[in-house]
Amino acid sequence: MLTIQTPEAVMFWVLGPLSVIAAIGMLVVKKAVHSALLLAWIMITIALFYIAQDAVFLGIVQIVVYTGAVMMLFLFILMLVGVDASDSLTETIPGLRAIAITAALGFGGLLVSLISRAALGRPAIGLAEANKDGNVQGLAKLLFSDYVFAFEAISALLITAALGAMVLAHHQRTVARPTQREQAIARFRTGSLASAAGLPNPGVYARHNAVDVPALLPDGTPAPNSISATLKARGDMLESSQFELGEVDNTVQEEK
Amino acid sequence: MNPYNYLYVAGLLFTIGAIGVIVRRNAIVVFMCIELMLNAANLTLVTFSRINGTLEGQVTAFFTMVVAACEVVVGLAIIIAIYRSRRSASIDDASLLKR
Amino acid sequence: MTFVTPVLNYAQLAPILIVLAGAVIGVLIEAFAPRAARHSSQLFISTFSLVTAFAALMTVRNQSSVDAAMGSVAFDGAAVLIQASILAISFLAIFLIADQENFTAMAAAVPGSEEERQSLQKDLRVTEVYPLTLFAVAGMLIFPIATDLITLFVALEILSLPLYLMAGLSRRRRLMSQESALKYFLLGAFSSAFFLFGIAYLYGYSGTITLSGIQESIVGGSGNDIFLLMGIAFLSIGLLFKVGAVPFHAWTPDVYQGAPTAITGFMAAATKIAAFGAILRIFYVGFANAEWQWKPALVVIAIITMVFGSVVAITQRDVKRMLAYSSIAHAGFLLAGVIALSKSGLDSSIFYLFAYGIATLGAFAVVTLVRDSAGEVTDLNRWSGLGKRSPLLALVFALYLLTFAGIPLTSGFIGKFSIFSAAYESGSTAILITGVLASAIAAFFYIRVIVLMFFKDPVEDGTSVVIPSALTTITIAVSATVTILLGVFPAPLLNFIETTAFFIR
Amino acid sequence: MSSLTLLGILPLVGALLIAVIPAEQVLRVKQAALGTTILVAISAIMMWLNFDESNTAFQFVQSAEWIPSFGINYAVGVDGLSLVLILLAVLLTPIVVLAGWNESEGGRWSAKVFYILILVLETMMIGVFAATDVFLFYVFFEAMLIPVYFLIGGYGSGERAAAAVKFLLFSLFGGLLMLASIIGLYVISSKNGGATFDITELSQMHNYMSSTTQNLLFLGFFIAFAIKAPLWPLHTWLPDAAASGTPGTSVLLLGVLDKVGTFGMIRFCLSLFPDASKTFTPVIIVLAVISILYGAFLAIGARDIKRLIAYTSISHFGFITMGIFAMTTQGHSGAILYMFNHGFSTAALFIVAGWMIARRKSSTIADFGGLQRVTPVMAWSFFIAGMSSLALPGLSSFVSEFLVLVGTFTRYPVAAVLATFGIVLAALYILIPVQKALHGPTTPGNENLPDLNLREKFAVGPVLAIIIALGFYPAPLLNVINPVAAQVIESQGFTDPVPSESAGK
Amino acid sequence: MVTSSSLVYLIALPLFGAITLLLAGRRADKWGHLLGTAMSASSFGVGLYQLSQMLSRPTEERAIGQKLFTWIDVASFQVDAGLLLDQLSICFVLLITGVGTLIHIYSISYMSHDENRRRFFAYLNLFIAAMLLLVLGDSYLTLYVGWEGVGLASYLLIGFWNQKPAYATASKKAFVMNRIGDMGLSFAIMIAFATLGTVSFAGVKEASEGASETALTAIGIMLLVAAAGKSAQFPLQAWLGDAMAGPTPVSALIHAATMVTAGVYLIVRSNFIFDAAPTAQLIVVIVGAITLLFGAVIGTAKDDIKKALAASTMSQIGYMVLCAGLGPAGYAFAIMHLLTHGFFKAGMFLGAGSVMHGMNDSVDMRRYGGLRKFMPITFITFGLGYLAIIGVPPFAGFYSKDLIIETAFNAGGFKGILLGSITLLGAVITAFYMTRVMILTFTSPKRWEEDQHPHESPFLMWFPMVILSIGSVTSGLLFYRGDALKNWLNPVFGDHGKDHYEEHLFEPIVVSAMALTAVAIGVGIAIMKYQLSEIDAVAPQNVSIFTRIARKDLLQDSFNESVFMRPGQVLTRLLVKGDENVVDGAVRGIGRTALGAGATLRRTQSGFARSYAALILIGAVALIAGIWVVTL
Repeated sequence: MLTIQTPEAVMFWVLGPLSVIAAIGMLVVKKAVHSALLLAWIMITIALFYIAQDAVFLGIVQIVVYTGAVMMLFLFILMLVGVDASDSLTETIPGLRAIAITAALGFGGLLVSLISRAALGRPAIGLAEANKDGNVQGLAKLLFSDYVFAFEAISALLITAALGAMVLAHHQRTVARPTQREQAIARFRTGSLASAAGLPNPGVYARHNAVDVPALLPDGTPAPNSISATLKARGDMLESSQFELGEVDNTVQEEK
Repeated sequence: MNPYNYLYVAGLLFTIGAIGVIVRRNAIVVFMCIELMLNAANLTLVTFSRINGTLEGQVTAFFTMVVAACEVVVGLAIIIAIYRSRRSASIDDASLLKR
Repeated sequence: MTFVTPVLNYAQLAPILIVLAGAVIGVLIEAFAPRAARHSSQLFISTFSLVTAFAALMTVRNQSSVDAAMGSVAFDGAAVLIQASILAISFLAIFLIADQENFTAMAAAVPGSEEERQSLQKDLRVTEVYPLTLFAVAGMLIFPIATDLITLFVALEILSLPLYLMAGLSRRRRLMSQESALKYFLLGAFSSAFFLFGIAYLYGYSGTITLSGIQESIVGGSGNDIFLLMGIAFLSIGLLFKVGAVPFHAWTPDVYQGAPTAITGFMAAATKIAAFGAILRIFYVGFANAEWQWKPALVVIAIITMVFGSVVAITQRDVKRMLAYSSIAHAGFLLAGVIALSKSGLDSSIFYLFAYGIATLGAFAVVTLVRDSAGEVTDLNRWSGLGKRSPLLALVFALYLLTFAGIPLTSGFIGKFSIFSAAYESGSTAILITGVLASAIAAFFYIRVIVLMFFKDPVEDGTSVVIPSALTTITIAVSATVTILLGVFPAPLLNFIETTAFFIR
Repeated sequence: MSSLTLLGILPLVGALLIAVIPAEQVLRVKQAALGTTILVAISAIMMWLNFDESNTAFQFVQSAEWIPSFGINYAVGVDGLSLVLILLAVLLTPIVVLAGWNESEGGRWSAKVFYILILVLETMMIGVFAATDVFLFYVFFEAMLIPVYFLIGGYGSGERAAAAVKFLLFSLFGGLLMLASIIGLYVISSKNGGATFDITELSQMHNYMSSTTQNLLFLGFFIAFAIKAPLWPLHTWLPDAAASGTPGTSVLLLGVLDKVGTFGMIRFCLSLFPDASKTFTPVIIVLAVISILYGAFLAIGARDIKRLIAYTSISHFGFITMGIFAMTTQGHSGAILYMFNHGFSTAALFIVAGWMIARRKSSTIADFGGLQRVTPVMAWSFFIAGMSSLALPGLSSFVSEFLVLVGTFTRYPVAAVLATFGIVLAALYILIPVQKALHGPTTPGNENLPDLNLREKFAVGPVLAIIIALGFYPAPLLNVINPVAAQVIESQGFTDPVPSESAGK
Repeated sequence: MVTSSSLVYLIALPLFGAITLLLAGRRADKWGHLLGTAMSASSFGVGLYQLSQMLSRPTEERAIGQKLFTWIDVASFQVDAGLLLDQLSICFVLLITGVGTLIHIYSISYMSHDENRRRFFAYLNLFIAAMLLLVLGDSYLTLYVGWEGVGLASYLLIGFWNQKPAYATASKKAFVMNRIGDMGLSFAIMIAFATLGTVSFAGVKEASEGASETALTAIGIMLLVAAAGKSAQFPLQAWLGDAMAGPTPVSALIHAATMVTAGVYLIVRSNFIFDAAPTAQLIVVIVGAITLLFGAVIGTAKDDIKKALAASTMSQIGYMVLCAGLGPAGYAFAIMHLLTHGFFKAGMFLGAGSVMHGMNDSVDMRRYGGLRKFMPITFITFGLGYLAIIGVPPFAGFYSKDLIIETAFNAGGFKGILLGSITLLGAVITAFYMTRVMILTFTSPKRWEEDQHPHESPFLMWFPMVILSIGSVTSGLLFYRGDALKNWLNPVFGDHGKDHYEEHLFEPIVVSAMALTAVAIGVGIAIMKYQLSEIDAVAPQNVSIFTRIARKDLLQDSFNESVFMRPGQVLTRLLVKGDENVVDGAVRGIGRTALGAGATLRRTQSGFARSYAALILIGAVALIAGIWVVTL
């Protein structure tokens, strides 16, 4: 027979509402990265629920794999796409908002109502018996005997995922990478000699987070081409004029 | 407390995830909402595992995590590919195919 | 607690394993073989593994067991038939896929970029589609024989993920192709979340995740059926999504249109077989005793699907979209076989699936041949006068359309006849009547295309029919032949199905 | 193999023969087509001579398993009814070939294709009348749409594509409804003594149906046949199709194909669903009367000569339908004989009208005028055909029309009286075009139209001869028809009404 | 019944002529007319032979039959292609072939300038064959074949010069109105079969004895409709005037002597039905009476010589119908008048043709005058016919008409007086308009243009006229003497044929006196009005409304047009429009609805993945809502 101790109930009543609120938060925050963080929080909550429900192994995996790996992947991608980019939350498809709200209320309401009316006709058992040799051992037994076929088959899924990522992301070189020598020759052959020495580095005379601030040229004017093209494209370049020196102090201070 | 309470939470999370898919435009957020739904399903599984006193639910949840991880890889790869073509991660922009 | 060493029946799993092995070898080829050798060796490996798998399947065709993989899969007559269908169609599909004109040279290149241009110029090839296809085939092979929900879910993902990827690999109209991949992926993941949610409730209801366990719970269950019904409902959403039943169909037209045509053909034909194979097994083996609960809903869905698919197809101007809506309508017809819940329903469904799959593949193969300088021409208006340009091809396409419309002497007619009789036999008069009316509506647009091809004059806009490669020719020829043969002499196959098809419990 | 099967295959052999003749050798193609059709006609006449008139069972039967899973057989055989219609089909075909010697020239495709289509159609026509297996019948019923569709759409005039589509859609719609009914029958038969499609066995199935079921199944068949036949208000496809097809196509369409409708009413509606037939008889009689008068009025109002002939056919089909459902021996025999006679009189009208149109390059009646003086033979041919159409005594249609009227009168006097008004309208709809086209001053532009050449005389001569001969001596056909008519009436549980005034004696 | 195998030759000979001439085409132009005449003449010869055979047999064996083959045999509906030659039909056979042959001869000359003379003879032969079939058929259905056959021949001959649109229209009108009558015959046959179970004359006769009056009345009325159509009786009379469009020999043969009297034949042949159906008989009488006056009135107003004669025909047939409607008493007299009328009216038509022949085909009597001197033979033969028709003794018409008037008076009671008066009035008008024709054509001053050269017709034309005039002089007396015709025909009418002179309202001599007085009045008025006063060469327009109405054929065409034709045309147009817009429109509407539904549903495919997801969610909500409901 399953009895639930008070600590768990307390935990549930604290974390449960929090997770739901966090989930709702996911829908209403503008920045994707905030959504991601809220999701990470929900996942941790759920991990705690797992652990509370005698699914220790899953709880840990949830934190390690999900929160640790999957969410990090999400964050990576968010970074790539633009971490500061924020969504407009105004609905552009007419009627969809209404449908969404109705569906949400309907779905959620019906779901809750149905769960409340559901009866299994047997008492909740609890995992004490199943976990008596240890949760991990129990899982392992199932995993490597009864569900070994699925377990093996899932390797195909993993290969597919890797292969897919390769297909979509791998840039096959269409032209041989120019050697340094070739690059040097090219620099001199084409363009002005001004660029022959290579592009200026960002962050020279850094008074700010270096990467997104254009370098200042010796005459004090900013050099926009010192910023990575990606940042430019993303609009993450700071206005460089604010770093322009109004007047270059040419006086050389004597070292004392 | 009744273990069913976890089911309510899971149901609500699932609902919210589903709504998120509909209301959010950023493909990555949409995808995260789907992850939320999967998590809600997992929570349901684990809860039922406890109610039923068998570990199959947990095993299923475990498989789900692996599958979800693979899905994330593929999904994000696709999203990135789209993003590079369009310089946009909004799924509303990807609406050439219609009618 | 003792650990029982798992015993697998490798003979019965051999088809799956061979295909998976082929896929893995394909991946290794990608990794190690020189670029020039990849295409031919991939093609060889793919066809070889499919043929071998088929042969392996045939050696065990009379066996049946539930213990092939520790109860995870059931191997029985229906499994043999469905797997054989999938393998046969995949084999033909590989030939289409081999025509690399369909695929982008480099998926990672930004559409319209210099890199893409160069990659095209260098005639690079995405030979990864072969292993991806084989992975998908493996998933499809597992999906209809899975008897526990975990394997089912895993198989669903194995078959889906490669398809998501391949949908984005079209050579032309890359933006559309990528868009279709995105839509397919997001909606697919969305629906698989429902699927998983359904699994959770079914597990909750019965305490097991095997179909037979669920069936036992239904028979001997106490309490009420709410969790069961929720489980069935959510699980069905995932399954119906895959087959494109209304209202879970919306991805179909977009993805069919955007994906490379060879992939569309593969996906339309093989996925439908696999998914319906799974649906049949789940509903026949798992939920049979709850039929009074799920049947009405499925009837409604089937009716809406037939009508919706047919009605909307009328207004389509793009041949691939039209075929997509037609496939939606056919999903509705096929649901009639599920609803029948009888031996004849099973037999007719399998026949229908095979006949439809073959014809669909053929139809998309024809689509790949109608091109202009910018690639395939799918705008129907530009198909006008095709009968003049290329009578044979137009005739073959007309044959496919007629079989979709269910004209006698084509396989589609036998399929429709058998599946509707099965449905009516089990008392679904509504299905019969709607099915017939929907067929009438559907006939309208099939005929419109025939009119366009034969009775309209060609527009001189550079649309032409390319000389098909030998492989594509084989695909088209085989599918056309099979379509006619099954229409005129269906008896051997029908007999074979009748004596073979059953579900082991 | 029975001689019937051989007869059916013969045209196909001819079609194959033509297929190997190079398309440029048009004359050779035509000769081959003519030779084949004449050979078929002779074979059919030989069969007629060997036909045992006293035997009401099917003769020349052959039965072979086709799709045993569904109890479907390749089963053919003829009784008086089918023999008459097969004769009609095979006699008209060579005439059509000969009369429309140059018809194939304005088409989209070569003459070769035209004649292949005609020959394939001939096979289908023989098959549809010879089939004693309902499923086989349906297969022919639907499959024959395809050649006609291409004949109209490919070789017709005016809005031919649209007309072809309209024709096909109407027919398909009806066919699908019939399919639903066939499925219903099949299921009922499989639940009651084993699945079968044998017409004789199926005719016992009505004992196992509720009256609602029987009514619904009857309607499925009947609507299909009413579209074919065509009965008001399902007739609107006919004028378009007939006006757009080549004259030869229209002859086969109106003369033979539409007879499938009335043939089916007798063969299927009556014998399979006797009770439902009784239930619906009043409605059908009303529709038939409406058709008679409606068709006649529209013919009077027609400006296009081909449309006019089409409308007259609607009127005549009204007579046939009325005769069938009058449920008297006279009505029945008359209706069957009418099918044959209408075939020939309409053929004559259409053939001659076709020549007139070909010469004048217009099908508007008003464009002709005074042809009797310019082209007397052609005018006379048209006139005699017209007289046959208005059922002038002494010409073949009279016997059948009068039998129908008299047969109907004994049971449904009001309907017969109303229908008789049709004969006055018939005088109008024939004499108006006769006056406008043949009489009156010669319209400018018509002075130099050539009269019929020898080939054309040879084409129309036999038709007119048959029309006149059968008018005076219908016994050869009536002897064949009477037994089957009597048998149908008897099997329906009807006896002819006894003369009211001599009942006491 | 005695059977004979030679009856068929009566029909076969002219039919052979017709078919040969039609099939041979222009090749037969040279000898076609000869063949046609020969065929008709040989048929007449066969007829004479049959008559001699008949005379050689005892009375009860005079009727002979021939079964050619079984024509239609469907269960109880059995019709043989059988012929029946009895005392009644032999009269017709001889009339048809005899007069027919004369008219063939006449036509050789009359049509000699027409390039299609061969075709004309083919039609004439066709007519003879059909007409013979009509009177020889031994059942209503075989009669029907001849019935429509003569209609066809009539149509062809009226429209012989159909290059003139008016003539083509006239032929069509004749055919269509005849068809209305044919419809009546169809009904009659159908009723006969439904009620009596047979359609042969013998069978119906036998069955009619026990049949109810209702059934027989229905059959009788329908037969009357048929007769009215064929014999141009009210209300189906309108076609006859227009039928004069045909060549004059046609008018003489078909529209005077033979075909138009087929209605009388039908009624007389069906005596067994009418005898048992008094109501039907009464209607027959009424129709006859109306037509009698109707035709007569029209006759007074016509300036076209052929139309005047046509009106007269109509009126005279009215007499016959009236008489036939009087039952057994009248049948023989109706036939007698029919035969005598056949002679004199055919003769007069041929005379009219002769006049036209001499007057450049002009038919306007107001443009005639004084032709007596130029065409003496025509004048004399026409005049003899004239005397016969108005009923001057001892010419044929006197006897036949007198007997009809007498029979009418003898019908009994008020009915008899009324009918007698009508027939007398008819006699007055007949005398008037026929005198008018005579005066206008022959005896009044000439009114034709100077470039006309009236001349006598050639021998081939006047010879038949002479023969016919002999007939119109002598036939009456021949038939009347000793009730020769009546006794001859009586076996046909069975028991009813006995003497019916029991009650005489007037003595025969009184009736004759009254009739002669009537004639005198009519002739007198005509002479006063036309012989003794100036005649306008153009019909005066300032005439009374009655004259105008009479000239317009008593508005028969206007009536038909406004009551049948125009509504019919409107109905046709409405139906054509309706078919296009309503019936076909409904079909197209279904198509449009499907397309519209498709276009609407298509919008759900908005292209936005989110809305697709929403769709899935809606489906999910619907499903669990369903669960929620069913598990309540």
